[in-house]
Amino acid sequence: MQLLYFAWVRERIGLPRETIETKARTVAELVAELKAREDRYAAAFADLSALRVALDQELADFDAPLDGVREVAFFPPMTGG
Amino acid sequence: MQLLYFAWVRERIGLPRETIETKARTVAELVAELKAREDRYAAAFADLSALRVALDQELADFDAPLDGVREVAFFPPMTGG
Amino acid sequence: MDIRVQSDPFDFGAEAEAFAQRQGGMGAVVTFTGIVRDAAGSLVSMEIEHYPGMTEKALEEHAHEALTRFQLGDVLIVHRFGAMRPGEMIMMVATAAPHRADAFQGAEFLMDYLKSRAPFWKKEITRSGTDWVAPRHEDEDALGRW
Amino acid sequence: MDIRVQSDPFDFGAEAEAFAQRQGGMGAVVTFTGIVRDAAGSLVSMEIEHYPGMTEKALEEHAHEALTRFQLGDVLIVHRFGAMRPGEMIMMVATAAPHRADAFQGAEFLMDYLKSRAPFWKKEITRSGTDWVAPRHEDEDALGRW
Repeated sequence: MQLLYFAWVRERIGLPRETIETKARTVAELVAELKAREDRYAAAFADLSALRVALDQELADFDAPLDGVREVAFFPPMTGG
Repeated sequence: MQLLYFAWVRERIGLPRETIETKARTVAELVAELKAREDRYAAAFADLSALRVALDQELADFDAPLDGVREVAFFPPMTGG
Repeated sequence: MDIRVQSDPFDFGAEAEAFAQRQGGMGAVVTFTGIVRDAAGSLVSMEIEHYPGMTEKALEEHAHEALTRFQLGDVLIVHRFGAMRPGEMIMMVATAAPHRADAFQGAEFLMDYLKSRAPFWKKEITRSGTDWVAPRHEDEDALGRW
Repeated sequence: MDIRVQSDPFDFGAEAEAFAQRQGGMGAVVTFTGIVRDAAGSLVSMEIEHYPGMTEKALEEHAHEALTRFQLGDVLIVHRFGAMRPGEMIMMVATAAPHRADAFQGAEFLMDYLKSRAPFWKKEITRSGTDWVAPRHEDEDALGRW
């Protein structure tokens, strides 16, 4: 599974993307797995209300299932325009 | 007093402007005076709800007084933009 | 503030660009352009009559009200009169504000007033005759929201 | 429908003019332009990050929804990413419709979605440091009206 990080999520974790193997069934489980890994992940995912997630380039909720998903992106609320 | 006519009011009366002497105290009295003059005025002023009036280039009501007014314009509802 | 009433065509792109470029400190620019529309497929030309003197005055009043009401940084209005063919631009407004909500509202306010309170009258010359354009109820109703 | 995501500057005036010129049968064209604003007087530059692939997809979805919802004749979106200085144009949208209410609403709808639902992130580089721009409550609230 491909993970992508943008804006300050990318800066806190220290890389823009990585490929992982996971058995997480939902986004929330994946986040818990990542937080347990290292402090920089714990810091990036400390406040989920300040985060957004996209599954295969569509906005999703943190309780969304990961079946068949190839690309998961984490980022702060968007500020375009 | 200078009278101005625009759009179909001008076309019905058959002239764009004229100078008149009047003792009318309000727009409504002026309109009554004009309607009594000739058929083409009666036709132009037949339906006041389809008309607008400006006194010295400011929109006004038909019961507005004419004291000190130099320019009275009659026209249909505006359709700019 | 820049208000022009003219018979000549205007260069929408150049006006829009120049307006946007001169807005220091403004984050949002909105433009509106009205184009002669041949809805029935039989329009030969459109003729716009106006009330010289009052037109400029009315537009200035509306622009001033928009400036203060929506805290705009600037306003541009260009409105043509005379004969125009389908596809030609009739008029434009532009507004600038720190944030987009004010720029949008300022432009809509100006358009609503310009449609029903500035002394312009449109006449359509079609293949079957000529007719003064009737005011649309929506246009009069639109004023109610301000 | 024309959607572009690019790092290069765009020519707002030329885009606006070309967009308006190609609208047969549309009476109203609205444009919005977002400009880098130095509100505090200390901004050196702004940097916009985006999510290649998802950005284009999200903008296309929003444009399609605007087209059908407001019966627009056409939509243009140009959005830049990368570094920009104060006064530079960040993005523009343009909408065309038979009447002005739809053109205005279509442009506001696009802007509201683009602000909070398209994957762009702004970072401000000021003389005292760098900061990711926080989302404005007004922007999230604005989505409520659609």
